[in-house]
Amino acid sequence: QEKPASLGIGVFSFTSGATAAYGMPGRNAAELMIEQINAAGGIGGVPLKATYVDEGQGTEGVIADFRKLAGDAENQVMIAALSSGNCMALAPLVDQLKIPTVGWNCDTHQLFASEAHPYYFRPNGNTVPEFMAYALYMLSVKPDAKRIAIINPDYAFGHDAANIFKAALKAFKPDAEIVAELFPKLGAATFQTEISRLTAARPDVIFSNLWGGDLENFVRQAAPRGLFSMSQAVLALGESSLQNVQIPEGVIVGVLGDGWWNSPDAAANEETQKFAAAYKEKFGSYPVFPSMKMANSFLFIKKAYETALEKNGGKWPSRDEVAEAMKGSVVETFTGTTTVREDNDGVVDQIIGTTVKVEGFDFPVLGNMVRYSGEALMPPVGEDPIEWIGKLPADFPASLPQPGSYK
Amino acid sequence: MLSLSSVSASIAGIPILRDISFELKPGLTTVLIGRNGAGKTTLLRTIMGLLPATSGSIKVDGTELTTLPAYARAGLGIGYAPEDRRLIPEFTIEDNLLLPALALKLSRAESEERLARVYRLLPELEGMRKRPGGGVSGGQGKMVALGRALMVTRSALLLDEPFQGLAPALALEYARTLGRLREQLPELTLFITESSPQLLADISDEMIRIERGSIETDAEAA
Amino acid sequence: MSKPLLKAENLEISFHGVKAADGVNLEINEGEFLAIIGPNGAGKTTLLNLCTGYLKPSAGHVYLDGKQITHLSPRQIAKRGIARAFQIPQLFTDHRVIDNVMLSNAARLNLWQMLSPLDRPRYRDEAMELLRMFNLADHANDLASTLPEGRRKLLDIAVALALKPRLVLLDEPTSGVSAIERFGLMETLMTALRQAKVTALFVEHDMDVVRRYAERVLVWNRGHVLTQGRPEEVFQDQRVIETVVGAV
Amino acid sequence: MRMFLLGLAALVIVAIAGISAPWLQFLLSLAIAKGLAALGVAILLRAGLISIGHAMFFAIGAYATAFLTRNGITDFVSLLILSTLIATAAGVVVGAFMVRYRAIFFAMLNLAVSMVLFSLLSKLYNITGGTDGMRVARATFFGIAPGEQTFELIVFLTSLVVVMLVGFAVSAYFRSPLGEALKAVHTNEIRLEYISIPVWGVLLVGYTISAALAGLGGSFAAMIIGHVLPEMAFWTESGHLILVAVLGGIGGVAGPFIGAIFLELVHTFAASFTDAWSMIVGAALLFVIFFLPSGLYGLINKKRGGSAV
Amino acid sequence: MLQVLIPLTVDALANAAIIFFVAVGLTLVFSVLRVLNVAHGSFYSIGAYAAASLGLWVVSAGLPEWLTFPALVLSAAFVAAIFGPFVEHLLIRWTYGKSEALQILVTFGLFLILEDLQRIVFGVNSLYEDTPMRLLGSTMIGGIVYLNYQLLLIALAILTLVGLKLMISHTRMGKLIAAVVADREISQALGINTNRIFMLAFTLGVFLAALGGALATPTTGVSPGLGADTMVLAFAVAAIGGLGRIEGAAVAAIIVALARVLAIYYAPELDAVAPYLVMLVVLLVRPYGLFHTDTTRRI
Ligand SMILES: Nc1ncnc2c1ncn2[C@@H]1O[C@H](COP(=O)(O)OP(=O)(O)OP(=O)(O)O)[C@@H](O)[C@H]1O
Ligand SMILES: Nc1ncnc2c1ncn2[C@@H]1O[C@H](COP(=O)(O)OP(=O)(O)OP(=O)(O)O)[C@@H](O)[C@H]1O
Ligand SMILES: [Mg+2]
Ligand SMILES: [Mg+2]
Repeated sequence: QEKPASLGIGVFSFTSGATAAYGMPGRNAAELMIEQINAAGGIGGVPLKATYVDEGQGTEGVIADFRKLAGDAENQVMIAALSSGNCMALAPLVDQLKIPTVGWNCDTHQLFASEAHPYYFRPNGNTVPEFMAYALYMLSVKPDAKRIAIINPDYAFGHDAANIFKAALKAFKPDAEIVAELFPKLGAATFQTEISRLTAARPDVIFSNLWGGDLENFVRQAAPRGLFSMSQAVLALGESSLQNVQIPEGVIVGVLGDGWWNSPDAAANEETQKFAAAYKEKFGSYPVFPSMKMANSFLFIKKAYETALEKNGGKWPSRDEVAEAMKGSVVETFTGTTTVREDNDGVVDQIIGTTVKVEGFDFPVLGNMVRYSGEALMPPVGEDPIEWIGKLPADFPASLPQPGSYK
Repeated sequence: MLSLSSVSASIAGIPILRDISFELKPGLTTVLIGRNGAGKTTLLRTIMGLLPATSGSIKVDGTELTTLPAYARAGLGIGYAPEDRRLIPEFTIEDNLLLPALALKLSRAESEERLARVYRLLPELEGMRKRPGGGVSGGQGKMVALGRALMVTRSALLLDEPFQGLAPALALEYARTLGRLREQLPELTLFITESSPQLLADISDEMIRIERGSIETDAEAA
Repeated sequence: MSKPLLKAENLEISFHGVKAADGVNLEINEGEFLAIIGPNGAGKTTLLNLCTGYLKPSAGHVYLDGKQITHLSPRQIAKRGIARAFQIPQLFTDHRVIDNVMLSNAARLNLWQMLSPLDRPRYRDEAMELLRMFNLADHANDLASTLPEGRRKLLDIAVALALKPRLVLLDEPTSGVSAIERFGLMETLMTALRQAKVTALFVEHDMDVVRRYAERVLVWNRGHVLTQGRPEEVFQDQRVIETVVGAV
Repeated sequence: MRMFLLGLAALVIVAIAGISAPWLQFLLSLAIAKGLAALGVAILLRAGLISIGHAMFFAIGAYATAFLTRNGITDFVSLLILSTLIATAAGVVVGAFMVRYRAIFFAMLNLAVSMVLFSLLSKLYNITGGTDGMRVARATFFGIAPGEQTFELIVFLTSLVVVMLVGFAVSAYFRSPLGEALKAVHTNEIRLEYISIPVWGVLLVGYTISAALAGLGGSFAAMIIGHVLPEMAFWTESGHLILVAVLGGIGGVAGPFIGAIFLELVHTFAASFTDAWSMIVGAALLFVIFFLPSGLYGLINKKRGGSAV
Repeated sequence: MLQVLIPLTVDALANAAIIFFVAVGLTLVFSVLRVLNVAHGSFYSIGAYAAASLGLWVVSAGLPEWLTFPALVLSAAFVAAIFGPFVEHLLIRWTYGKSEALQILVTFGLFLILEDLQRIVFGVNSLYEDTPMRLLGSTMIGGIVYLNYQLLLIALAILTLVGLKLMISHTRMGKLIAAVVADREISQALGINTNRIFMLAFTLGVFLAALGGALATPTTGVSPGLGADTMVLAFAVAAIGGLGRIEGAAVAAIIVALARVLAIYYAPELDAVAPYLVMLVVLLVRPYGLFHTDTTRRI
C-alpha cells in the first residue's frame, strides 16, 4: 500500500493523578523521540504523528479512546499502556481490532499468562525477573539477613512483587522470616504509622516496590526516624526517584529491566547519551527508567517498520505486516537488547545497584552494580512463575554474576 | 411614620400583593384585617424585607426600606413577631429574648434594661426564663415572640396574628399587655394583623382591610 | 351511655422537668364530640401526641376499644382508625392540594393498587368531594406550600378525614381560620363527622365554638384534668373562668 | 407528558447518531448504561436521599456479569436478567437497613458500604482479580457469537429498547401512590406515618428499584467494556452518578439519560484535546447549573421562599 | 503489651490531630450553612500546597528557618482569605435553601475544578517541605523514634478544639451563629446579618481545612489526589461524630485514627476500610452519630 502522509501512533500514559509521576516522564520521552526520529526523516521517510491519551481518565475512557484511535486508519500502531490494569483491559480489544500494540510500561506477568495476544507486544519483560533479581542481589550483599519486612503499594503490582520476592526468599533462604508485610494504599501521603510499625518489627531488610510520589514520601518520612540506619532498604523502583529525593547512600536501588540511562552499556552508546542530554536539556532532569522504556518502545517500533519495509521491498507495510515483523524480533535499544519470545513477552537484562555519591552528580547514583541476563531469570513460556522459582536449584544464585561485576 | 406607596410583591412568580399604599401614624395602633390568604403575613414579610417588593417604596421616617437588607430593619427599631413564633429551640427563653440585643450590639446596661421592661410587661416569661425555646407550647411561644419583638422595638412593632392559638384567658391577658404597652410607650407605632378583630376593638385606633392582596376602603375603628 | 372507644389511664410524661401529662385519665365514647380546653402549655397537644403514639408515656396506658395501643407507632394506630389533624398543619408541601388528599385515600389500597396510577378519576372525584366540602376545590391543583396558614389548616383536616377514621383528633381546628369563616368550617366539619359516624375529640380555644358544638368539655390544666362536664355547667365553674375563659 | 416527548425525541436522535457514526455506539451504549444507574440515583433523590455509594450496585451488576460469563453463561439477555436480579437482591439487603437513615447519614452509609465492597473487590485477588479486575468474555445472542461491529450494534440497539421499557416502567412508578409517597417522604414523614403509609416500606421499594436499575446498567457496562474493575464501585463513580442524575434534571425519567450522554460527550471531547478533563466537566456542570437551570428543574426554588436574601 | 500500647496511642493521636482539623471545618460549615461542601477536601490539599510552597520559598530565600512555623499558619490564613469569601459569595450562597442534591452538585463541580487546578499549578510530582519537622527533632517513645512535630500537632489540635468550643458557647459571634443555624429568616428579622455570618463561618471552615493541610505538610508529601481522600475521611468523621458537633468531630477523629492504626499494626489489609467499618458500626448503633441529641419535632 501507499506511504501515508504520516504514521499515526496512539500513546497512552498517565498525565493526571498520582501515576503521572511515571506517566509524564514517559510522555516526555515520547515527545522527544518523535522529535528526534522526525528530525532524522521519520520512519522510511514517513514522519510520526502521535495522539496522546490520558490513562488517568479511567479504564472506560481508555478503552473508548483506543477504539476511536484504532478505528482511524491513519493510526497504525499503539503504545499502550502504563498501568497493568489498562493493559489487561486492552488485551482482548487489541485481539479484536488487530492493531499492533506495544505495552510500554505495564509488566504484570498475568498479561500473557492465561491466553495469547498475537498483536500485543511487551518489549520490557515482566515482574518475575524484575523482582527475583532484587531477592538475589539482596541475598548476595546481605547473606545473613533473617528478619525481612515488606512495604508495597496496595494493588496488583505490589502484591505480585511481594509474592515473587517471598517465593525467591523461600527458594534461596528458607530460614528468612517475614516480620511485617504492609500494603499502604496507592498515593498515600503519610507513612508515619507504617514507619512506627516497621521500626517495632526491627527488620534486617526492608523491601519495597513503592514508587513515584509514594516512594519519595516514604523515604523523606522514614529517614529522620532512623529507619534506613536500622535496616538495609531495598527500593526496587528507586532509580526513578534519585533526582527528586535524597535517598541515603547504601540503599539497594535499581530499575525494572535494563533501562538506566547511565549504565556502562548505555554510557558507551552515544545515541543514548544524545537522548539523555537532549532530555535533560528539554525537561530539566535526566531521564528515569520509565522514560527509557518509552524511548525503547519507539526504537522497537522503528525496527519493526524497517524490517517490514525491507520485507515488502520498500512498500509501506499494513498493520498485520508490522505485527508480523515484531514477532520474535531482537532489537538493540538505548540500554541493551530486547528479545521478543514466542508469547510476545520481551526478554531484557536486569540492572541493580547500591546508591553511592559520585563526582558530577548532585544526587546519589547506582554503584556496585550487577547486570543479570534476562533469560536466566525469565520463567519458560506457560510455566507458573511461583512454582518455577520454587523448582530452581539451591545453587542457582551462585551461577549468577556478583554485585560489582558490572562496570 | 411607616408609609407604603404602591407596594407589590409576588411569591414564586404569583403576584400576592397588589399596589398597596397606606401610612401608619406614629403612636397609633393600626389593625390589618383580612380573611385567610388575604396577604397579611406576606405584607408584614415584605415590610420586614424577608420577601423582596417587586415595586413600590416603603419608608420609615423618610428612610427607604426596600433598598436596605432585611437585617437593617431591627437597627431602625422595628420589632416583628411572626405568626408562627419561630423561637430558637436550643436557646433558653431568656437567650431567645436577648438575641436581638446581641445582634444589635446593645450595651450591657441597655439590654438589661430592655429585658427588665419585657419581664415587667410579660411577667409569665420570667417564670420560664431557663426553659428551652423548643419546650414551650404554641401559646407560650407567642408570648415569647412578643417579648422578643419588644426587645427590638423603638419606633414600630409589627405583630402577625398575635391571638391565633391563644386560650381566651391568655388572649385577654395579651390584649391587656398591649394596652399597658401603649401607656408605657405612647410614641410606639403598633401594626397588628388579625383575622378576628373583636379582641382588638378597644385598643385599635385605625383599621385597614386587605382583600386578595390589595387594600380596601379604610374604616374608622368602632 | 355507649362504651368508651378511646381510653387513657393515668398517663404521665414530662419535658425538662415540666409535667405535660400528670396522671391523665380520659374516656371518649363512640359517636360523641368531646372538646378539650385549657390554657396554653397545659398539655393538650401532648395528650394527642401520647394517644397517637408520637410520644411514649413514662407511665400509663392507652386503649382503643379495650385493646392496648400504648406502644404502637403512629402508623399502626392510624391503621386502627384514629386520624389526626395538627395544631401546626402537616402537609406534603411539594404536592398539589388534591394529591395530599388522594395519598391519604390511597393508604387503604393494597400493594398492587399502590403500584398503579394514583391520579385516576375514581380517586380524584372522591378527593374533590372532600375539597369542595372545605371549599378548597379551586385550589385543588395549587402546591400545598402556597396555601395561606388558614387554608393549610383546612387541608390538614381534610387529609385526616380522607382516612375514613372512626375517631378523629383535631388540634385547634379553627385557630388561624378567620372569625368570619370559623362557624362555616365547624358546620361542614360537624355534618361530615355525623354523616360518616366519626367520633371526634377536639382541642379548641374559641369558647363560642366549644359552647356550640361540644357535647362534653374536658378542662385541662398543668397536665391534668381540672374538671369536665356539659359545656354550660363547665363554663360556670370559677376555676375554669380564671384559667381558661378569662374574666371579661 | 412534556418530559415523555422530550425523552422520546432524545431517544430517536441518539439512535440516528449511533447508527450513522458507529464509533459513537460504544460511547452512547456506555452513556446509556450509566444513565440507567443515574436514573436509580434520581429515584432516591425524589425522596431527598442522596446516595454517595450507588456505584456499588453498578459494580455488583458488572461483576455479576463477569462471574456468570466466567462460569459459562454467555447469553446476552440471560446475563442482563440474572445480573439485574443479583443486584436487586443486594439492593433489598442493603436497603433494609439503609431506610432508617436520612440526609448525610444515608449518603455516608451508602458511601461506607460501597467502599467496603470496593476494597473487597480489590483485595480478594484470587476471586476478583484484584485491582486488575476481570475480563468479560464477549456475550452471545441466542447461541450466535457475532463479530465486533455487529456486537456493538446489537448492544446499542438493545440498550435503546431497554431505556424505553425502563422509562415507561419508572414513570408509571412515579405516578403511583408508592412513587408519590416517595416524594412525600422528602416533605413530611410524620404526616405519612399518620396516614398509615409505612415510610420504611416506601423507601425500601424505592431503594430496591434504584439498585436494580444500577445493576442493569452495570451489567450493560461490563459487556460493553469487556472488562470490570473495582473502580466501578469507587465513591467518585457514585459522585458522577449523582452528577449525571441532577444534570439531566430529576424531574422525569429522560433526565438522567440526557445527562449521561451529555457528560459522556463532554468527557471524550475534553479528553481528546486536554487532560484537564475533570476541570472541564466541572466547569460544564457549573455552567449548566447556573445558566441553564431548566436542566435542573424541580431542584430550584423548592423550599418556601428560600432564605438567601 | 505496653511497648505496643504507647506507640499505638501516639500514632493514633497524631493521625487524629490532622483528621480533626478537616472534619471540624466540614462539620462547622454544614451546621451553619446547611451545605455539604464536597470541595472541602480540596481546601485541605490547597492549604498543604500553599504551605509547602511558602516553606520552600522561605528556605530558598535564605530567611531564618524558624519562619517556616508562622509560614504554616500564614499560608492557611492566606488560602482561607482568598477562597473563603470568594467561593461562598460566587457559588455556595446561590445554593442556600436549595435542595441538598443541588448543593452537593455545585460543590462537586467546584471539587473537580480545584483538583485539576492544583495539578496544573503545582504539577504532578509531590511537594515536600519538612523544615519545621527537622527543627523540632525527635523523641524516643517506647523504643520507637517519634518526631516532636507530631506531638506538637496533637497539642495544637486540642487547643483548636477548646478554642472553638469557647467561641461557640461564650462569644457573641458564637451565639449569632447558633441562631442563624436554627432559623435564618427570623435571625434576619432580629437584626443579624446572616450573609456575613455565612461568609465568616465558611471562611473559618476553609481556614480549618487549609490549616489541617498546612500542618500536615512537614510530615507528609503533597501530591495530587490528596484532597479527595481527605474529603471522604472528613465526611466519615463528621458523620460518626454527629453532624455539627465539634466535640463529636474530635472524638470521632480519634476513634477513626485508632482503628486505622490498629489495622496497620495487626491487620494491614483492613487499613483502607477501617474508617468505613467504624462508621458502619457506629451508625448502626447511633443512627445520627455519637453526639447527636435528638429533639422531637413539635407538631
Ligand atoms: N410560598 C408561597 N408560594 C405561593 N403563594 C404563596 C406562598 N405563601 C403564601 N402564598 C399565597 O399568598 C397569599 C397570602 O398568604 P398570607 O400567608 O400572607 O395570607 P394571610 O393573610 O397571612 O392568611 P392567614 O390569615 O391564613 O395567615 C395566599 O393566597 C397564599 O396562597
Ligand atoms: N417536644 C417537647 N419538648 C419539650 N417540651 C415540650 C414538648 N412538647 C410539649 N412540651 C411542653 O409541655 C407543655 C405542654 O405543651 P403542649 O403543646 O401540649 O401545650 P398545649 O396545651 O397544646 O398548649 P397550646 O394550647 O398553646 O398548644 C408545654 O409547657 C411545653 O413546654
Ligand atoms: Mg398569615
Ligand atoms: Mg397545642
